[in-house]
Amino acid sequence: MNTQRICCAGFGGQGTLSMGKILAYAGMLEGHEVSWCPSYGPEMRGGTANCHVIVSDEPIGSPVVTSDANCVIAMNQPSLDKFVDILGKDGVLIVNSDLAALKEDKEDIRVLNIPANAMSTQEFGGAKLANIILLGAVIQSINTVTVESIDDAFTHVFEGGKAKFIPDNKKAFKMGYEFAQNYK
Amino acid sequence: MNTQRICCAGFGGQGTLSMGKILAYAGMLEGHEVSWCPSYGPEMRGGTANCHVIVSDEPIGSPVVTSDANCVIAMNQPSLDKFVDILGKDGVLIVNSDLAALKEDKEDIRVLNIPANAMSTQEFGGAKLANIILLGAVIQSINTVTVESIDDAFTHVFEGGKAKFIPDNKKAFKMGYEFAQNYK
Amino acid sequence: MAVIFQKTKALTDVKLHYCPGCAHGIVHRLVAEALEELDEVKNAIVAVPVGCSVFANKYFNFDAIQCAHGRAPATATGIKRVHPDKMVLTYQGDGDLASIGTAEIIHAAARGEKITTIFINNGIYGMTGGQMAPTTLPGMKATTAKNGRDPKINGNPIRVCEMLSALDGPVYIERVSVSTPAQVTQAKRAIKKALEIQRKGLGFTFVEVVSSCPTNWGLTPVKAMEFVREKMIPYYPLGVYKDITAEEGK
Amino acid sequence: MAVIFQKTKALTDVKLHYCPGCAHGIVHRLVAEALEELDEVKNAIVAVPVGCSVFANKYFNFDAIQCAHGRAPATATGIKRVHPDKMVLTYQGDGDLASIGTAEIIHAAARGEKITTIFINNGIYGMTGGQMAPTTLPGMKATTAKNGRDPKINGNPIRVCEMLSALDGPVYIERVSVSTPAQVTQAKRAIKKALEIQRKGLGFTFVEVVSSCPTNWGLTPVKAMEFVREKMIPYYPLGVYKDITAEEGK
Amino acid sequence: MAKVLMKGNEAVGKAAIEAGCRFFFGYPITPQSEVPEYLSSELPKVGGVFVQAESEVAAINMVYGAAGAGARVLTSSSSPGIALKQEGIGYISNAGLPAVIINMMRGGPGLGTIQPGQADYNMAVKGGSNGDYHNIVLAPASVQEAVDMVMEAFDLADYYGTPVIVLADGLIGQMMEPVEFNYVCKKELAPKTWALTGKGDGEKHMVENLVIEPDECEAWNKKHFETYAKIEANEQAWEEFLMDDAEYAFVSYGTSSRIVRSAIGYLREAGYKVGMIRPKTLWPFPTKAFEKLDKKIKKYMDVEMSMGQMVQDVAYACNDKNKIEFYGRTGGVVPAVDEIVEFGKKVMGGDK
Amino acid sequence: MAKVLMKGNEAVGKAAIEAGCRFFFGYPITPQSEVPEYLSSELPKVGGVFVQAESEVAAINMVYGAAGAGARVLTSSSSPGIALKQEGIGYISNAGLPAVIINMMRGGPGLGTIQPGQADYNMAVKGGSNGDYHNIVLAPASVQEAVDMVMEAFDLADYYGTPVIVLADGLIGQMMEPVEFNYVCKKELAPKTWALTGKGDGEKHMVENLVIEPDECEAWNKKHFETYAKIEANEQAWEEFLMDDAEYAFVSYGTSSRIVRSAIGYLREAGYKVGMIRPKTLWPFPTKAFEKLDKKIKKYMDVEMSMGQMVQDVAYACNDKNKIEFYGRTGGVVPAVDEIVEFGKKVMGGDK
Amino acid sequence: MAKGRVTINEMLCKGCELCVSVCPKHVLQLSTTKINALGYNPAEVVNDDCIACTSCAKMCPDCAITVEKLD
Amino acid sequence: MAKGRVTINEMLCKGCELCVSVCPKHVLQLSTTKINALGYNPAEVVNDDCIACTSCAKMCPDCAITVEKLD
Ligand SMILES: Cc1ncc(C[n+]2csc(CCOP(=O)(O)OP(=O)(O)O)c2C)c(N)n1
Ligand SMILES: Cc1ncc(C[n+]2csc(CCOP(=O)(O)OP(=O)(O)O)c2C)c(N)n1
Ligand code: SF4
Ligand code: SF4
Ligand code: SF4
Ligand code: SF4
Repeated sequence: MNTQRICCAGFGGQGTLSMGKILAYAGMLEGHEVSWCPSYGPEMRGGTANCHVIVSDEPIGSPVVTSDANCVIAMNQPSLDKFVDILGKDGVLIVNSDLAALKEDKEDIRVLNIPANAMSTQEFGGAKLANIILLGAVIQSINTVTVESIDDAFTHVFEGGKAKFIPDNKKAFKMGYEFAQNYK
Repeated sequence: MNTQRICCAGFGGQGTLSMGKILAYAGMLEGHEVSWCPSYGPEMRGGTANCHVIVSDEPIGSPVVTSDANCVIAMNQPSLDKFVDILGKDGVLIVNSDLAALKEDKEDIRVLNIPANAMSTQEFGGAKLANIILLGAVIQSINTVTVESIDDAFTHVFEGGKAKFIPDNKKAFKMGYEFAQNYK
Repeated sequence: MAVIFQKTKALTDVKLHYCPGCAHGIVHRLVAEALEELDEVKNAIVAVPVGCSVFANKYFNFDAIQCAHGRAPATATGIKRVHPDKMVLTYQGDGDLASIGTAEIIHAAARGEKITTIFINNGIYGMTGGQMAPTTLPGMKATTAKNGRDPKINGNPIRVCEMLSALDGPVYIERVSVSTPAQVTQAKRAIKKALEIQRKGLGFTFVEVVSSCPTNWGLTPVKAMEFVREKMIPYYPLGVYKDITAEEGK
Repeated sequence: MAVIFQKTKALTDVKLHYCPGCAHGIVHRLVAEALEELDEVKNAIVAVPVGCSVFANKYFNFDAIQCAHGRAPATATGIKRVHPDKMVLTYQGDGDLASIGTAEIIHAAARGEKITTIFINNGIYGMTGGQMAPTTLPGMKATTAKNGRDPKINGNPIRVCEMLSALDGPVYIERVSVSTPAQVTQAKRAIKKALEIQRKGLGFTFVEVVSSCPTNWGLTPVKAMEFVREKMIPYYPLGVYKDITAEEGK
Repeated sequence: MAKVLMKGNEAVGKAAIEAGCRFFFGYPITPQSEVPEYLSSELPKVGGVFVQAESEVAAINMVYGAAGAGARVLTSSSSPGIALKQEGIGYISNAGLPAVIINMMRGGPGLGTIQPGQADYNMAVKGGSNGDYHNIVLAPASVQEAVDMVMEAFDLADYYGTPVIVLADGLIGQMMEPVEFNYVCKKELAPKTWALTGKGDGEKHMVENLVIEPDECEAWNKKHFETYAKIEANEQAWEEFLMDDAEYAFVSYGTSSRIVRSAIGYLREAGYKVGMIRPKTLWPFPTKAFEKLDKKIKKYMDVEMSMGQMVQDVAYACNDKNKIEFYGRTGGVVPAVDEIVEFGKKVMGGDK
Repeated sequence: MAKVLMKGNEAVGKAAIEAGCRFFFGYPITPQSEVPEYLSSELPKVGGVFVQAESEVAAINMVYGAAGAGARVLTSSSSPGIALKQEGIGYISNAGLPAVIINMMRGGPGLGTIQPGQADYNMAVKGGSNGDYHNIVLAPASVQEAVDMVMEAFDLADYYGTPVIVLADGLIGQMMEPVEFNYVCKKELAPKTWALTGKGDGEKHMVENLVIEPDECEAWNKKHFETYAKIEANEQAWEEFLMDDAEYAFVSYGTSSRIVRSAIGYLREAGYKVGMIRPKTLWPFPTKAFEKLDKKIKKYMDVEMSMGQMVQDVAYACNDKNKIEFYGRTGGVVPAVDEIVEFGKKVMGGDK
Repeated sequence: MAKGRVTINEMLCKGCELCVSVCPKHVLQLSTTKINALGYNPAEVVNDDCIACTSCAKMCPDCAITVEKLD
Repeated sequence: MAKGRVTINEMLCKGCELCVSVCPKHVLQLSTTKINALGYNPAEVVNDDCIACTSCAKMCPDCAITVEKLD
């Protein structure tokens, strides 16, 4: 596997950080080197939140992705505007199309528009699993970790009392994965 | 004038610091370079007190006299023991012989034993001017400042309400000066 | 038709960065209004703390300095000594004032420094994410007291007005709250009175505002105000703790 | 024939460096005697301050640490947390405790730290040569208040027992003095009681000793003790300010 | 133990517990607040004690007490909080007590910003307190290394009787990486017979800080400097990255070294013979790494998240300031890989 | 004005008043307590204000306020007290405010001793606070120079908008020498339109310290570094003593330079071609003095009352650490002239 | 009883509901449809029973409310 | 009334006179002739009226006093 550089970005509360965390966890479970690097600010102020995940088979240099990203997940417009340019050649832009849209076409990248908020709301009665839906699309679109590893990651991240969240998460993940599979 | 290095030492309360201060003041009034450098400790604890005075016509290097002293005034035994060795060739040791005595003869130095405590007590009803008596002897014995400059210094140091102390100080000074003049 | 309530000019147009329903916004307004009504906006200098209100300097439409954490009373002292004729305030949170800044507030008070301190007691460290404050109530949860504050383990809360009242320097100490419109009115009255006393040069004045931090309390703003009324105020009783102008009146 | 008074073994043979008639010596002895009588010398660890008593570690015949100026309560907290079964004391002057160390004493008290603080209030900075302390009386001269402390200029003195009594953490607070043999007896009783409470693990205990500094007061030791009785004690009234053991008894 | 994915701040907390530390005294500050938060719940579980101190000043003086009492003790903070601890650090150093201090640096000076920085190098390495002293300063570049270094820090502190500073930054504190806890102490540690424990039936113990006689105070200082000389001889640590054939060397530590590592990847691809010396100990500074290379290296390219605080140490190590080119970002800015690549190319020119 | 014989501590107090300083905030500590004592009675006489702060921390934050309010303001302390002021110094530096800080150094570390020392060089010159910043550091070697430098310090502070540290020691504070007060400001000082004075009818004033956006924070830092570059270009100051024909040069500052001066007297008598470079500014360090000499000097003999804290700066200035020999006493010990003579002879050998 | 009018500056409103909770006449409610640029559902006026008591405005932390008295 | 004996350790005494000032029987006085190694005039016993009340010892800051009760 080549080094995979992924950036998840959105509003605070949209679950961008935990989406990245599951990905990183899955990478670790597969034995790769991983890093998960969040933005942080004066806490409790809302605003944007993003994290950078790197999965690699070599020791990871910069944990911050400022260029050559393989995948950017933009959960809202400001995030899309801010991060689209860090995509490298053949990078994949995954857009929560309910809240964002790429304004100008860009060469050399692939764009997946996914109405994740709507999909989540329809299926789960709220937008809270939009992040996992998008994660499904990520895993389908780039060469990082296997679906099984993500499943494993769920069981690690949702421990104890949180185990009850696993089925919905798996479902959301699958929705996203399949949406990407059938994309266009 | 050659550089004069003088060390005044005794118990706290014996007036060693002010003796040195008057000397330094006189030196300044004559236009020399002077420095006055006291020992200091955790305050208010009694113990020993000493100061180093340098009078020179060149900018003064070390204000601390650790060797080549021209004159050491020892107002008690511990001070004598501690400082006698810093005297240079032909240096003068001025001893408050009521409280100290040189135990072993030393070459190349001149010793003046002055019963300053007794002289002060006899004349002023207490030992408090022993320091000025010894200062008189210093001025007589080494080539630093003139008697007139010391008189001037008195008027500067004892300002305002303290002017009343001047006559006794002058008297004590003279006693010491004359004692040294007639020494041996 | 007359406008009977609108945003005071003593606040700038910069949007407040506080969380929805945070009482900081209310108190900012009251301080600003009080100064405006006293026509002292032009003479006011506020020392803002480190805490959620660290950017208060951007919101208050008068001179301001961002102080080191806890040291606003010292910094305000420096300012007041240089400009004894200006209105000098500190605006401080409970971590700032009652923890790291304990010595500074006590000594500014004891010196009788002619400044006014507005003390926002929200029982938590807001800015850094909900750690225990000296004023966190017993049983109240914090990120450094996850099972709720246990005085046996985490020590006892400090009642600042009561403590400062043991000193001779302060001339006016009142504890107010802003959990109801009536309390807001009383809070403003207290702040205004403190500033008037400062203007007269009588001494140190102190207004504690029992406040809320919905975010770190994990409550909606409305529930948070209920918590203020039901839990905070019983522990931190409102009222005047010291008032030499009243004593003089006697 | 029986020896009914002699130097306690809980003091070393090192000569005290204090000025003639300095009350530090008396209080040292009382602390040592109290520990000896409680058979706790072997378990005692004292945190000594920066101030004239900075060398108390040499005089006390038990474990000791020289603390940073004002921070003895924090350092003692560190020690007590490591050795909860030992007797941990701080011994502090008024500059140390009531000025630079204000935050540390208040928070150790509020935490209910199970230590005993002996607070020597001599109304002056002894070691550094007579500067004003937070407890310097109005009118009393100091090298930084040469015309005598004027509360308008130099701020108001702080009454520490009263201030600490506003907190929930302390379980025993008493102010004593050592200006007469009877007071000395009472002072020892208070110190012993504080230590006993600590041994029982009940909480923070505090004994203020209204004390003397003949040197920096410019008085003979005997006159200084008179000053303690005539000026200091009226301003700093002796007595028990807090005692939960008494309250429990009720 | 299997690897776990942990946030740096929590990982260093766990590392301390694994290293036998049972006492933490600290005060919240971004970006390290998860250290006290984590330890506030984890320490009690293992019989340890967490105290949220009233301030950083109180915290470091609690550390002084606990260290004097013979415990393994930790405090942690970030830049301005560490500035407040300086007096206390001096006391601990003077008393020759072991303690571990973590600084998750942010941009400065003053309140500065809360984003990652490396501008506390001077404060940590040169000494931000009064007097002659040194602290061992360890500079991790990953969460795993932070874990290992925290654990080692306790051993170094105990072995040499000196505070050890783990100098990381907000990025390392906030990021997650897989970690395992399997550091093993290689030093033989003497029992702490000097510790304040109550004298019991033995001699009393004293922790002193005022040495009023200058001669004695000097002797005390010199004793410490003998220890420092040993540390300088034995504890210099660094990583050499692609240095075998290197004609140019980056010098960088901690987070910035990770950016450099990525940049070197690109530069090597472009044919540049470039490597990196990455100091893992900042004090003692790994001069040995430079002595070894001596004339071989044409330029040292110092990259920091500061205005160049390490430059003098590099110059002293290679004894030629003209060999050093510096690139730095500060105020919370983490440099991008591209910038470093560009800087490298500019320095190395066509020189491949 | 006629010369007067004054204690250093009182003389610097008077110098501040002569320089127009009307505000002093400080806390007693030996060996500088005469500074606050003197100013407590003298400032009120000229309409000024003296406040004995509750601590050094409070004092420096009062200074921050008064400086922000546009006043000339002074604080003074000694080593451990200055360590406590580090956070505050960082704040003042960050805000770009003028202030003067006197450190009458004593031996360290920690509580140390109360006798004179020079071991706070790093804390003052390298920066004992967090972040990237510099303070101007002036090092007087006599009471007169202390007076002149304190007066100049206020001008430099106002001119560049930065704290200025006057780094003297207990000996200079405690000794008496004749002084006169006739320093004249050579700089044109802009009015402090930025100061907190109440906004009146104008724009409001702000003194800020938190710059949450890294880019802005970096820009803020870089602006300061532009100022620092100007200071480095314009303000390096040093004395050359018998350097014209010198083949060896002592490097020493402050009190230790006076011992060296005496020692040079003896060494010259003995035929050694030796002089001294005496830095008067420690930051900016007078590298120009060394650049000028370059190859001429066989050895630099660095003499300090520390374990060698200035050595790296000398090495950086002359760019050859092997040219430096160091002799130091510490912990409050003032070296004797004889020791320095002996050290000089050992270094210079028969090389006259 | 006085008659009044409340105006909400929707750009400033953070939807905290404090105004809603204190209005004695239930004049205000959070919008269930609108979302402002800050991402919040702003308060809106749902009836014209306002008595110009200014309670809502006193509680608003964001100075989003203007009250007029109609006379 | 009990009978007692006071002994002063002259090496420790700093001549502060506190003991003298509190003795109800005026047993103690500062020596007008002796000066000890510390430079002070130590206290000395001037009569044998001591009643073993230990007042002097309680006040002595330098632990210079031993009191015995004669029985
Ligand atoms: C010296 C220092 N220590 C710690 C911090 C981190 N810090 C920032 S705000 C804060 C506490 C804020 O709580 P509070 O004062 O209660 O105000 P609030 O945010 O609740 O309004 C802390 C600990 C800092 N900036 N500086
Ligand atoms: C940080 C610091 N500030 C100041 C000092 C200087 N200092 C030493 S003792 C002291 C005050 C002592 O007064 P107090 O606490 O009343 O004790 P006393 O000497 O009267 O017994 C001061 C200010 C210091 N050592 N460290
Ligand atoms: S964290 Fe709390 S105090 Fe801070 S802005 Fe939010 S609600 Fe207000
Ligand atoms: S200075 Fe005062 S407190 Fe200190 S030893 Fe002397 S009398 Fe006691
Ligand atoms: S109180 Fe203000 S911010 Fe809150 S909902 Fe009402 S108008 Fe909006
Ligand atoms: S009280 Fe003690 S020290 Fe004082 S005079 Fe009596 S015996 Fe001497």
